[in-house]
Amino acid sequence: MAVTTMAKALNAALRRALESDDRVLLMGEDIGKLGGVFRITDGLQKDFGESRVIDSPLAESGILGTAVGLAMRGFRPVVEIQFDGFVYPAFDQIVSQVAKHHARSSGATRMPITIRIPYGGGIGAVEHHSESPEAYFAHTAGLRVISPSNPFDAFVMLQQAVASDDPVVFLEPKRRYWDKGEVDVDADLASAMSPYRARILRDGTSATVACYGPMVRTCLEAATAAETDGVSLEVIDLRSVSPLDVPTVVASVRRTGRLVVVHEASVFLGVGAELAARVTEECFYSLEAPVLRVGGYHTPYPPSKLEEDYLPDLDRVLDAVDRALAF
Amino acid sequence: MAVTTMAKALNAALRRALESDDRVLLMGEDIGKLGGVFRITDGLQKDFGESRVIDSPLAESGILGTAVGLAMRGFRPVVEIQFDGFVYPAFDQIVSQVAKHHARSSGATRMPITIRIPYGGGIGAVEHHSESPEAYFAHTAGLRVISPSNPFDAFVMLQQAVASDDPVVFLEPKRRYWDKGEVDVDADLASAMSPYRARILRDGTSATVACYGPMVRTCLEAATAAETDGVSLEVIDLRSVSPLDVPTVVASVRRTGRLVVVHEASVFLGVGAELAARVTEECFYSLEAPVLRVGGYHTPYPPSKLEEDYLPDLDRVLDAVDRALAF
Amino acid sequence: MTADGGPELVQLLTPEGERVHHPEYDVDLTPEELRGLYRDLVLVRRIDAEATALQRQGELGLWAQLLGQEAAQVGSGRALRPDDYAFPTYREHGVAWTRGVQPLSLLGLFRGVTNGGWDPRERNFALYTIVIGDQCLHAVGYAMGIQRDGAEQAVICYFGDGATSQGDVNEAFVFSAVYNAPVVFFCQNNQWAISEPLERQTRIPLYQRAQGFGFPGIRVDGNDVLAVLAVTQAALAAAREGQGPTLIEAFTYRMGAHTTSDDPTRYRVAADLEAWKLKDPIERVKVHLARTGMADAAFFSSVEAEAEELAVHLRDGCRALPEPPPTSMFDHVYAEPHPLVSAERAEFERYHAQFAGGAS
Amino acid sequence: MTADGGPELVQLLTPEGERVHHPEYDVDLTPEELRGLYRDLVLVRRIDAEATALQRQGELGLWAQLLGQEAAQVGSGRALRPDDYAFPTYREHGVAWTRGVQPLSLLGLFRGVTNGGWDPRERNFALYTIVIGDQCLHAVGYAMGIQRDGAEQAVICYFGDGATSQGDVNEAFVFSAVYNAPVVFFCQNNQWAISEPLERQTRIPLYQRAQGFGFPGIRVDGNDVLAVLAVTQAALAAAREGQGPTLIEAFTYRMGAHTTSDDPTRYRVAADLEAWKLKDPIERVKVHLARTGMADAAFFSSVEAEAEELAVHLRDGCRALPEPPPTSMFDHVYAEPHPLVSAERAEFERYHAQFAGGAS
Ligand SMILES: Cc1ncc(C[n+]2csc(CCOP(=O)(O)OP(=O)(O)O)c2C)c(N)n1
Ligand SMILES: Cc1ncc(C[n+]2csc(CCOP(=O)(O)OP(=O)(O)O)c2C)c(N)n1
Ligand SMILES: [Mg+2]
Ligand SMILES: [Mg+2]
Repeated sequence: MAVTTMAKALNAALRRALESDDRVLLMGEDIGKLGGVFRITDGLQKDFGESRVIDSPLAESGILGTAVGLAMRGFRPVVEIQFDGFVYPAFDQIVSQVAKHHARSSGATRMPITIRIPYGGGIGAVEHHSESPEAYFAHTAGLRVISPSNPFDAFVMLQQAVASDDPVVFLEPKRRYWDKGEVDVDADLASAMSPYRARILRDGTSATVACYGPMVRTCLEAATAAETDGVSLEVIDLRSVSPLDVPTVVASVRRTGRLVVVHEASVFLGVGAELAARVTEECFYSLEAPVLRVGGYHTPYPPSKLEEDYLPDLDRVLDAVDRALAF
Repeated sequence: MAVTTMAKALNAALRRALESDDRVLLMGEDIGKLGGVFRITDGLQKDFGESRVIDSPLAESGILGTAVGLAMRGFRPVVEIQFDGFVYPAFDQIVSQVAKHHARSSGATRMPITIRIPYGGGIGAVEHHSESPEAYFAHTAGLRVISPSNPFDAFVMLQQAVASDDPVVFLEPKRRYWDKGEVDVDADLASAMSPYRARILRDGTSATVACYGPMVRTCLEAATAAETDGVSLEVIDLRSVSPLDVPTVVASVRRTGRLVVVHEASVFLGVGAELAARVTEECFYSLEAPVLRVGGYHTPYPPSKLEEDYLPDLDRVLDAVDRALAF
Repeated sequence: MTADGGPELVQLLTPEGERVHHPEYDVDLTPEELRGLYRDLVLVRRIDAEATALQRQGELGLWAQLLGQEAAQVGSGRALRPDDYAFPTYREHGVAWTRGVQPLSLLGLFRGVTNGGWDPRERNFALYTIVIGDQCLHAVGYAMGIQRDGAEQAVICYFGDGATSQGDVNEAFVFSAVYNAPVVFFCQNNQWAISEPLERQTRIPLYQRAQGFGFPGIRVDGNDVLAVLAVTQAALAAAREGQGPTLIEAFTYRMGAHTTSDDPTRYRVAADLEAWKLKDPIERVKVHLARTGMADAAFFSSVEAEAEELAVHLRDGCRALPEPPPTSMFDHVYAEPHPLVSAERAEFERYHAQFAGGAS
Repeated sequence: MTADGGPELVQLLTPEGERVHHPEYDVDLTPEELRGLYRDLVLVRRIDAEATALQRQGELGLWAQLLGQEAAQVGSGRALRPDDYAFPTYREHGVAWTRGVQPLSLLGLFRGVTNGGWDPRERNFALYTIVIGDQCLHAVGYAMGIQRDGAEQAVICYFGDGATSQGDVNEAFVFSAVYNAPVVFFCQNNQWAISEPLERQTRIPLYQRAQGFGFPGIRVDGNDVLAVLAVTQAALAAAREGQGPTLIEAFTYRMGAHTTSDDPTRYRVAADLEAWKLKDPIERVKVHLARTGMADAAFFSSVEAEAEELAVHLRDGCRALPEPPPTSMFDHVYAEPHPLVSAERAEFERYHAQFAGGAS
């Protein structure tokens, strides 16, 4: 067990993946000598060579499209998209090829591609560097979409993504890259919890708060604050947005009677909509309030001086909890 | 008033748009001499010339990207994407440019671009020709997304889309192209109903069924069938999926107590999720059953021999209604 | 642009069946090999004709005809070694034939019983790709994999004249050039992208596109099976030897409609078709074989008979193609278990169990 | 690839400040005009330096430096007529200067008070585009609009060496060639795309890309303001006259970091920078002006003084840039009323009204 940052945990996970399977390849812009703009691939090209840690031309569709071909050849490409807002040029390859190849070939062609995307806001960046595109991918059959909230999960879940025979969109909450936590770098992958299962991080009785990625810390802080007001929040880290671990949330809501879903992405057709619809269907008689959602607005991500106004924070989470309790 | 097909009504609408504003341009693949693969632009190049009805190179990003430039020059481009599954190469231009230019320029640059997309299944086509991508666009702030269900709406709403100063994704239910209906080709646009308002097509008391585009006819047929069983369905044609006319649905659900949402797109994070979440929030005490959703499965669109099993039909709508009533 | 392909066109067999020489490219085939190519061309045309007929009879929802492009496909396909890998569009029925893919399995996609139809690994022949240009990047990625495996193999990637406008195709050019990947880009310039003539995609000959990316481009008479074979063999050999990508533009003509859904009379003149009929890819081989005595009437009729047999096989086989069970749509969405798909499948089964007989 | 740009490089002023001649390109400038260019170069460099300093002081979140690319930007920007239209990336502060865009308004984006910063219509200067390559298609679309208006105007589109790999940039080449659109593609090849050297994007000189699409490409010494001016003027004139697109590759060097967030010591050697310092775009003009007597010490110090003033203006102005009210994020999402945005704005206001003082 060592205390380390999420960034370092991700680096260690990639190193382990490269070591343990020589069909694993890394590809992306600036991931070689530079180690990526966030240094997640720091040192890997030096140790594994240019043929396994590949600086690609500046073309995202090219990255994903060649990854498909590499996968057909039996490789396991792990690609880095430099920032969330730059994944869209690759959208066609992701939606029409990466996601559908396996089904199209009746299982003959696997697409064990991991698409790493630093996502979300809160780092004071310029436009296109703070987006949360998860709903686009979660709506797409054939993809899996997961996001760690802490260094330990980052370490384990990234390796699980690389080991998966399905394509996984791996969303890295960039503003949590420098958060520290305990990581057991010798952790045995085989006995690790499935990345598609949600984890209850804090038990509570007044209401359930479901979140993922960057919002987990925010929600845990909200729960701590709520406690002083005598409100007991159960906080669930969804970890996976596709598939969604609905049973874990449903079981919690059956106990608490209330659910608030929190994410940075726009509320409108965000992951919270799906969770709200499903939980309501399954907990119709246990819900004491409608599922409330806290998230981004139906606006482009604003200039960074306004991002604090845009992003859900502790107070907005508590405001929603209050509204749920007031029902 | 004349009885005509939706295809012909759309053609007439484009003709009117080209006639009434010389800044209106049409661009797309095969829209010239061929008149488009569905003949929606039939005869328009002949009458308005190659400079206003433009056969483009085979590149969707190119079509949308040049449309942005044309809009900046003061034109009103109406672009055709040949089939739903071919819009993804243009996704970056749509999401990062078309949708955001107006906000980025603080209102200086308008993007009066209409993106026509024949969408949905039911015509026995090969892969990529039967998809329902509306959720991707509806989740994207800055875009409007509408879909007519009948020739009259097609005629009016397409003109409204072209006249709008916002970018409009105009989804044409291709399997209804040959459906006939009354169209008043002299209809006055100014007095027409807003395209962003839903329309109650049939009053009912047992439950509300909300749908749009190709599913409207299916739901109307379901309502007729239900009647014989003494079930009275209120059928709402949403017409717009972004914005969603929530008030009209809420008012209806307050009367009926039940809501079933129907669309062809995958249920998971489909438009129905958003409508379910919102309606539940606003009608928490009037709902007698959770909002139920009928839609596509979380699978790629299947080969055409299976599309009848994939697509919601009258029976699946009634099954959901039954389940809602049984709650 | 030159309607006849211009002086840069590599040709080894004229439309009149005359064997000509080219300073750079040649093939040296035995009579048996030549007869084999003829047989390929005839059988491939017959597959195409039969599938077109099956569509007219309602047995297929659609068919993308290759009529006129037989030589481009057979010539390039026969240039491949078994361990090379081919990435087709939706029209490469002739290439499929040369790879040994069962003709019947090509029909599944068009009949609507599958989105695929064969196992790409069996014959190193990828599934048809419908989104224009997407497969070009897959081809380059596969070629990058070959490099990493240190294998002496090459990849061939098919696409049309229209496809050259797509960003992905040009990105494929960039990646292949930068990595010097062993890939041959084989563009069948059949002069049309549905209703759009070549001028809507380019103002110079397409083979010259390669120059802009720093690798060789060459224009070959796409109706000349020998020239296509020679040029493709050379490009594949160069790729295998580490000389990187080549773009081949096979100058040909789509003699039929874009697909059975298309009506070319709306946008092109009959005279063009007539002119191209004189350059028919099969006729010239037949004349050459006959004139040189390499084949006799018995041979030609044996090929005809074989074609007839193949047609019957397709006709019968098409109707007998098994319909997939409805639940198969849930089968391969993911390689690993997925709760949502499982739940939806269960719900699907519950729903259908209500009806007499139910769905499987 | 030739590190010095090779023999094809158009140059009119050597790094030593010597005026040389070129068979095809020339400019004939008055001393005043030459001094004007010098002034532009110095002021632009100063804007850049000041903005970099402001970033270090925490006043800007980020800055994309142009150090070393002043001549490429000033030369091409000054070639434009007021009614021509320019599409920049995020680094064209020098072009912005030549268009008359207020330098202060360039800072807003980097300070995080806006995603734009100016009204593109006022100076025919589009907003900065951050997604690599997207603006190239906008430029072509705008040029198609000029054609339809029958106007005698041209468009210039800026992008980097890295951008040439993007599908959109290549699609822009296709569209402009096919429609013969009046657009000049101006590629500043500063040798780097963040940490990736030119070799990751191409194996031949970039100006040759144009050949593959059928329009002229030319490589100019991007550190030579005169050559850039001459070459760009010619290309713009050709565009206005209906001769269609040209690709200009301005061969230059990014002397600073990619942005203030970048650390180039991780990926490039100091020696390169030293070599390029000898080719500084400003120094050669200064030497030329001094040597020919076109400018004296008083002139040079007046420009310095002006630069100093501009720096103060930027410094003060930056800190005074108004912060947008929080509700402004709802303002221009749509041009027409939108119920969801209105409801969210109302909810936002309700929420903030709870707190003392509230948000506006
Ligand atoms: C991305 C995309 N856009 C549009 C289409 C519709 N479409 C199918 S074939 C075709 C024309 C292709 O022309 P070309 O590349 O010349 O190939 P050909 O059909 O002539 O063999 C078009 C536009 C598509 N399949 N994919
Ligand atoms: C589509 C996209 N991918 C990635 C990035 C991140 N990024 C910003 S600048 C840059 C390098 C650009 O290099 P080049 O085109 O040479 O321009 P330069 O910065 O050198 O002026 C990258 C990769 C981006 N902005 N857009
Ligand atoms: Mg073609
Ligand atoms: Mg650069």
